[in-house]
Amino acid sequence: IEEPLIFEQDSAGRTGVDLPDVPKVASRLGAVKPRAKVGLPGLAEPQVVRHYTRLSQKNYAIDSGFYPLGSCTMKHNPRLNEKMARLPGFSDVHPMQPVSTVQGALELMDQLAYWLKTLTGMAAVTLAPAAGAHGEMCGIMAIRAAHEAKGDSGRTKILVPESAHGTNPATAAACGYSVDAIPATADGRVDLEALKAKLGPDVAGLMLTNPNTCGLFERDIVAIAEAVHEAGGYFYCDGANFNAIVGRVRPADLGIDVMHINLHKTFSTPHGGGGPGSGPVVFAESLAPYIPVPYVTHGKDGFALVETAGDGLAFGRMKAFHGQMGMFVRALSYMLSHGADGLWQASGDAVLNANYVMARLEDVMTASFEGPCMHECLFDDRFLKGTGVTTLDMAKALIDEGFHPMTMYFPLVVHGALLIEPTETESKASLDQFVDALRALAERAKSGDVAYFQAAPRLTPRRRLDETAAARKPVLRWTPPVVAEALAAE
Amino acid sequence: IEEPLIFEQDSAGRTGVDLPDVPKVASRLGAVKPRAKVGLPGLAEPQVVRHYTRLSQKNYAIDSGFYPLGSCTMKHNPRLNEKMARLPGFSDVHPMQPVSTVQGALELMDQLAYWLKTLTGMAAVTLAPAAGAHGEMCGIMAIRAAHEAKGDSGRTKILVPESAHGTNPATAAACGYSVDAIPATADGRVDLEALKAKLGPDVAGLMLTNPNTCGLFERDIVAIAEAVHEAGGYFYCDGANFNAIVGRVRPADLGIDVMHINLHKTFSTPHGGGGPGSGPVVFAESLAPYIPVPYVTHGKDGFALVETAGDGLAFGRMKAFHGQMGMFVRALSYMLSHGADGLWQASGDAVLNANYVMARLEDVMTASFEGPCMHECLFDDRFLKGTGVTTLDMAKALIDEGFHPMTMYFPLVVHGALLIEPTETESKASLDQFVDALRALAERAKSGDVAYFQAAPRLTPRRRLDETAAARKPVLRWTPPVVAEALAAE
Amino acid sequence: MRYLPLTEADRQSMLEAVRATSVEDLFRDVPKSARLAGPIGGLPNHMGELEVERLLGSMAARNMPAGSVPSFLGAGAYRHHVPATVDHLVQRGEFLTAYTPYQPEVSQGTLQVLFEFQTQVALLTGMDVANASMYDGATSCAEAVMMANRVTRRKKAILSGGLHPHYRDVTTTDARFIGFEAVALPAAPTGGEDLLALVDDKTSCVVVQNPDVFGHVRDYTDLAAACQAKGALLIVVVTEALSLGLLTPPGDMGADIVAAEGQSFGNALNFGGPYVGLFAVKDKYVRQMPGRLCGETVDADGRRGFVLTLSTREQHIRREKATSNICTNSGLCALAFSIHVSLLGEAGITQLAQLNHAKAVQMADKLAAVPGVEVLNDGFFNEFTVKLPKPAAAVVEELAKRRILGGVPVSRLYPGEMAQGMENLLLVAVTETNTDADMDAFAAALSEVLA
Amino acid sequence: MRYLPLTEADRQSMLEAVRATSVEDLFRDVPKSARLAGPIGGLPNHMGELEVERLLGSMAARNMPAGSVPSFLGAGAYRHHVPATVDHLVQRGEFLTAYTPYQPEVSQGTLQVLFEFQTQVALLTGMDVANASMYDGATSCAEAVMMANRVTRRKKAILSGGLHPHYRDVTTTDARFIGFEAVALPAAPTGGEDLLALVDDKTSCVVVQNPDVFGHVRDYTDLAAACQAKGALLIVVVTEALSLGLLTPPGDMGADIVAAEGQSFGNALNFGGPYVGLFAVKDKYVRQMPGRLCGETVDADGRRGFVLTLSTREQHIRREKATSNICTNSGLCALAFSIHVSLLGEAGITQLAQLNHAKAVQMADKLAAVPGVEVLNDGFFNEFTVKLPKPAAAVVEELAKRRILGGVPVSRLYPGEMAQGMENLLLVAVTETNTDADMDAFAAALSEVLA
Repeated sequence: IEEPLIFEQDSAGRTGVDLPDVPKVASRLGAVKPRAKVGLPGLAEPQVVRHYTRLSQKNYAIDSGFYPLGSCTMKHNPRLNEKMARLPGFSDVHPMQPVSTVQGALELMDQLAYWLKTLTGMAAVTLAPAAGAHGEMCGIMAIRAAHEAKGDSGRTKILVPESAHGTNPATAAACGYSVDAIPATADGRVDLEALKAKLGPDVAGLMLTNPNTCGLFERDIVAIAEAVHEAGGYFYCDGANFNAIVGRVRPADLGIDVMHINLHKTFSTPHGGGGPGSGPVVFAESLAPYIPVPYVTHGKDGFALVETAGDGLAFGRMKAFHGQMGMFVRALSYMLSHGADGLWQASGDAVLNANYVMARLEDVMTASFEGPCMHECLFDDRFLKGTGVTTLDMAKALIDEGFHPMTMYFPLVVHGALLIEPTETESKASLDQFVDALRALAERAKSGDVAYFQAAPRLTPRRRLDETAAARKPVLRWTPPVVAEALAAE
Repeated sequence: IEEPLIFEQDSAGRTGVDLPDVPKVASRLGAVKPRAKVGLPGLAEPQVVRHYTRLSQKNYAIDSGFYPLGSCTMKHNPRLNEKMARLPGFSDVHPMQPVSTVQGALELMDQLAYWLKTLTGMAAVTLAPAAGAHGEMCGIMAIRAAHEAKGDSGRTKILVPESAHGTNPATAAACGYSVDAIPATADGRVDLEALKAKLGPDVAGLMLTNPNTCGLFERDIVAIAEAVHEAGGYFYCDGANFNAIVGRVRPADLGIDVMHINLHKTFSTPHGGGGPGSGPVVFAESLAPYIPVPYVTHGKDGFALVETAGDGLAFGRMKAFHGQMGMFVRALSYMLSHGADGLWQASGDAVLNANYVMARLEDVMTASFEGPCMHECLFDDRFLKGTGVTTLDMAKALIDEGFHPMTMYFPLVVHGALLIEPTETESKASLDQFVDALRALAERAKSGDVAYFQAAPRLTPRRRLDETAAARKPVLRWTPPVVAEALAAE
Repeated sequence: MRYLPLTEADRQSMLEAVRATSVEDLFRDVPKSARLAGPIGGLPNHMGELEVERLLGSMAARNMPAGSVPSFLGAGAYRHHVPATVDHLVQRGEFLTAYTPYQPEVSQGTLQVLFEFQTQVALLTGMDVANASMYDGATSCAEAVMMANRVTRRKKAILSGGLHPHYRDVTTTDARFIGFEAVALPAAPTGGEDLLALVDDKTSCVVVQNPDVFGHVRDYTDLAAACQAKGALLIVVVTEALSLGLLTPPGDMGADIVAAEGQSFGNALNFGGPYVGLFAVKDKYVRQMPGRLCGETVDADGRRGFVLTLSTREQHIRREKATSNICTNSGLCALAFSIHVSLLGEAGITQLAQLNHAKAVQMADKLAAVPGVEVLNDGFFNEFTVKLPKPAAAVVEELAKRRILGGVPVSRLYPGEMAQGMENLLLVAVTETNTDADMDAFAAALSEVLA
Repeated sequence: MRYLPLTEADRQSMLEAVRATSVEDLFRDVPKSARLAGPIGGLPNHMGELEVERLLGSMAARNMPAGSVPSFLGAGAYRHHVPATVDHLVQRGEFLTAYTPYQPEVSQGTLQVLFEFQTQVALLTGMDVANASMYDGATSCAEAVMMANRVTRRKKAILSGGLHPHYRDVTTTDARFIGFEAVALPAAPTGGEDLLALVDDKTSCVVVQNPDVFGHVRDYTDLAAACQAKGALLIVVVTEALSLGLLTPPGDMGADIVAAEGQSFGNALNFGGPYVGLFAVKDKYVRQMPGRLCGETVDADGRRGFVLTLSTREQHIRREKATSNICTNSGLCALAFSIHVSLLGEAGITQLAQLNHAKAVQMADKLAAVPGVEVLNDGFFNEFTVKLPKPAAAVVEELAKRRILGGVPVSRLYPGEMAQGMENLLLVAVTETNTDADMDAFAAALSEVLA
């Protein structure tokens, strides 16, 4: 059965809530008149429940199967974390309550900050950023603030490797920097010599992902850090891949100055179909003074909140209120559940799982670089050469086998990339099932059955969707049929 | 992807919980040794979440679509009720806490009792029975107790109409009564004259469902009650179909002495794939003294619990503790949400929906009796005559249209029954969709496309299952492969 | 009304379709005298969610949640920690709002769960097969007796004095109305009853409990053999299912039927219900077993699938000849049980059971150190009986005033005269949810109350 | 570890398959000096669920939940009643544990939700189109300004003194680092600012709020026309989305961009986040809009379906040329918003908005009756400003001791010198969750504190 839009289920006057009668008082709206109509549809509660239940059934999710999206860390989302975030002491607290009434909330933020600093070896942390890209913005702002504080205004450039997440150049550009790309070496790492050649007094810093988006650890990272520092720049690390090393390697020990952490990747707060995320940023001593407000301090009467930048080096707000508190609770719940021993094991298993998938596939697919890989493994489309089957086709065919596709066509440094991140919460049986399916598809592709791939997926609520048509004449909202007809007639 | 049994996902030593270390103390188990092994499989939490999520996706449910099961009242299950039942003040209270610490729980039971008595017009209620059939048992016990108290030991028979739910004769028989069936008239009601002919000093009582299982109101019910009473018997009403009249007709006003109420039908506590139910029983003055313990009273220090039958007319426990408290909370939440005005509207809409379905189908299917029906409408298989398609085939074909089948082959008084209960929580659009699907199937059956029906369902996780084989050599549990092989070799 | 999707316009058009002038007109078969003219009197009108939450919330607030204070209550209902995963999965609409799986093609989820549940129960109890659950442990016990009556064609049950008195009551209630004999021995707080002496050629079964209601752990191996030699069945009741993670299971002792309460796994205290009765038997008795059963089979394409089976025992087919009148099980509670047991697994259940036992040993030592308090048990699992120097009911009230739920007084279970000689006895249960601080607080408060 | 499915045996066999001697061996590319030898120091080892619940539960217990006391806090975050259905559906694993819907064939659920969300936001704001959500209202506001800069190719934004100071801060932070001018007017508790006078040919936009941070309801129709005449855009900020159920929407006033906070629908207070930013524009600006967009299309069989679209604006395609660096939205919060709005529907949202307003009127009258208290607003929706005879921050602390959360002192929003002259001002918000008893308790306590 097809599920219509809520707007197509409308009946006038129907509602899914019951409210008390409105007290009879003279309205006091001032200059503005009450609006005549919003135009929302009326549904009863049973219809609403069924609508969203049915829609949910059209989604693939971690709960329903393996989700090997590279660079996304789609690991298990424990329900304990959801339960903790819903404790009224966390969920039903207003951000502007007197601080005397929210000491537990501030303690939680302080604890989370302690864990993040300890795990990264860093000196300071801000919890404010709402997502990874927001964290990047925060980090680059701090770099700019630091240069400004030193009166160093000639640094207009940020270096970014070719393999970077798209957010890296976008962030640097948004903050008014020009972006200079650094090429990769044949073994999938940053070309240290090329980097050194670009370093100079015009470089504000380097944005690097480590482990990088090829799933490899940047072997020269300490030398890279030294070179950047020597040139007077700062070293920003994109922490999206922190899951590979969390609890085993402290980014501070690699010479990193600033790094964001995706709580929704490494620390398992749910992705939720696209958010909300949470992107705390950790800072080495070098950048520690340059953080946004608000932040928590230990005052004489317990915890206190610094809510204004004042005359210090801290800078202003990045969002309303104090950060993604709901995500902080979930992340700390995850951290406490794992502990030091559990995180050690988790990153180890994440890396082992990725290497296992790589090892089991390398004879039928083409691994882009030699291992060991870290938490994800990268293939390119050389194995499909001459078959007429594309990376996209492989991915869509995988859907019919019951799996979510891996990340496709990223990173850009290899052709037709297939980036697979199993995470530590998949069992060996699940990996074997996935590998077997992929092997069978690779064989099938080589056998010349192009038609099969081009028609995939077959078993989904929808088959391949026309994305070009969607972008050419965008339909971004429902329009009442009469209006829609009138528009069409125009 | 097929979902294996948990036993097939076992890995030794793996677990889905983390527990603190066991304090080192000398064990004090007495005469018994610790067991060596249970034999349970080891799964990690992510696997367990995925297992049950995937299994759930193989179920049809009210939340996913229309569930027109006759006599089952598959109405919307509000989430508010689930939330209320999980308030720690209800869910985390031990049944044997001092009554001074559970006054709110007793108050809730008292309030629920008040609503049930008010809605039925009855004098007393017991909340103890765990389900409808358990309530029937309770009612028949009360009837036996009442006759015993009067020293009337000659009443060995219970009269039960042919159309009764199977539980009715089973209950009467379980309580040591012989069961005498009463035939139906051509218009689907109890044959009053036949009933009168069977009444006599050997009849302990009558068990009748009203509205009856043909979806019809027993027009002669007052005369029936009078006749039963005149003969010295008691009138038990099966309350499974109370949804048709709740808030509009009080069973006491019909002459009924005792009736059970399915909280999981009329008052929307969830069916949960087969339970738990809750079957409170209401009693007229005539039987009010004959109730089981425990029950709530108003004591001088608030509410009190009577937990022992003592020397009175009350009789002993029917289950451990005080009844299905979790269901009481949900039912009262439902009642408060509806109120007197909402229940009036709900039973009206339930009846209107059923009549609408009947009206829209009667030209293509064969309604068994003339309307108006109450909350459900009954068809028989005359419209399939000569098509080779059976009631079962129709039901299975309906599954492929996205609907749960109606109740089939019940009641027994018509041939190849199809009993449809839409409930009040379905929209007109949903009924229209269902009716259209059924009309199309009826046309298709008449067009001679038997093969289509016999192969249905096609779109389900499993196609038709071999129930005969299952019963012939029952396999009721998983057995480890080595054991299973050994058994097969025998 | 938020739950009712029909609008006034819908109603009007539908009334036309059914050729009625009003909804009231559709009720014309109801005798006029019994038809209310409008919404029933004596009840309030509908309330919004917020108002319902306020009203029920205020009732909930007048209870003392066991988890909000140190709590040591057992006696057939145990406060264990239930992982968050359990309730999350139980609330999925596909489980919560499905009916009994009579249409197997669209119910494979519920059916596979039941098949797995049956296997888990069989493994835990050490029996061959189990059914898909009963209302609770007490009704499970009564049904076991009736089943023994059917199997042996005898009509006398011997109930041990160690059997939980509620279970005894439910069985004797059935005995009275259904017509069989139930010989209930007096409470045996220190054991020593000779059950076998009562078994004669009219005896269908002997019902014992392990650990018994006073917490004593027993070995019934010899009793089982002796009963069976006399043509009677041994029914073993278990009220704390977690004990099956540590103790020799009834099946290994030779039990014919196990009737147990499964609440300890996955289910909250809920003030006594809903709970989940477990019922397991030897293979040869399968067709005499009451309740629902799920079995394995194949579908039209030959793939493994599951169905409800052996329904010819059941009321909806057999009517007055059914093995029992039961037609629901405790589906959702069984699901919660099954998920919790799946999470625990072999390693978890063993450790959890050991943890409970070790904590109970610690608590027993702490209480034994309180002047005037005596622990009656030699062997126990996570619950034991202490003898106080004063009536236990009053002590428990005093403890409640100090915000400690200090166990179940035996007199609460044996009301009136039956409690004679047991007034000073207190049942104390300890689980993984009790911290060291809880235990110390209890011992200290008890010292204070007894001082 | 309950979350890790690999067993030691698995690890051994997998290490063989990858030809490594140990897991550590796989980390050989990490400089040896940076490799920890074992679990990191300074952190505890893993805890079970029960222990985590205890620890976090004790932190939660050190806060005062707004719902546990009479609470009148607003200032950009509002405590509304969220129907139980909302959270139930949001927690379904298929929504909760899905990624951004980049694979539309297996994400039609999330995509249809976003399409419906966009439509709801467009309807509520009175705008042509909306995106699939932003981080929160404040970042939405800043992005609106940057979008106006792109559209007009100008670089100066005028921020009204009625704009929420957090929104102003976020915008000025961006201005500092990203490089544009943001002229922020001083706080205007009684209005009266002349925004238009500041608009020149460098001005990209004027940012106003409705109701403004002091609760005043404004009509910006004339301002919109005047701005547009000068080539600048009018951005209207809304921090209480429920007001859109009652007030003339910004779209009807001629706004070019609406940036709003959607927390009021479906989302708990959560101590400030996560919330959901709303972002709606006129049709002609669609391709300049930041953030994710869902559009309608057809699949290979011609059936209607939904995809993310216009991604050439986005960072994952455009990299340094993207409209913004944003790559998440507030998916789950948007889902909660959408479900709540669906439940309310046209009738519900109107009544809820009226209810909020009427209660606020009642509260304003009750407070005005307290000696020394003055209500500053003529017009307001559900929040207004009162002037006390004492500094509001101290009064609020006193009220908190009496277990009343009596509003947000204006000095909390304008720290330090900025608060000058506003120390005695208090923002008071009233919603459907406030009972008559709450309101009376607040007025009585305030009388007491001020006496």
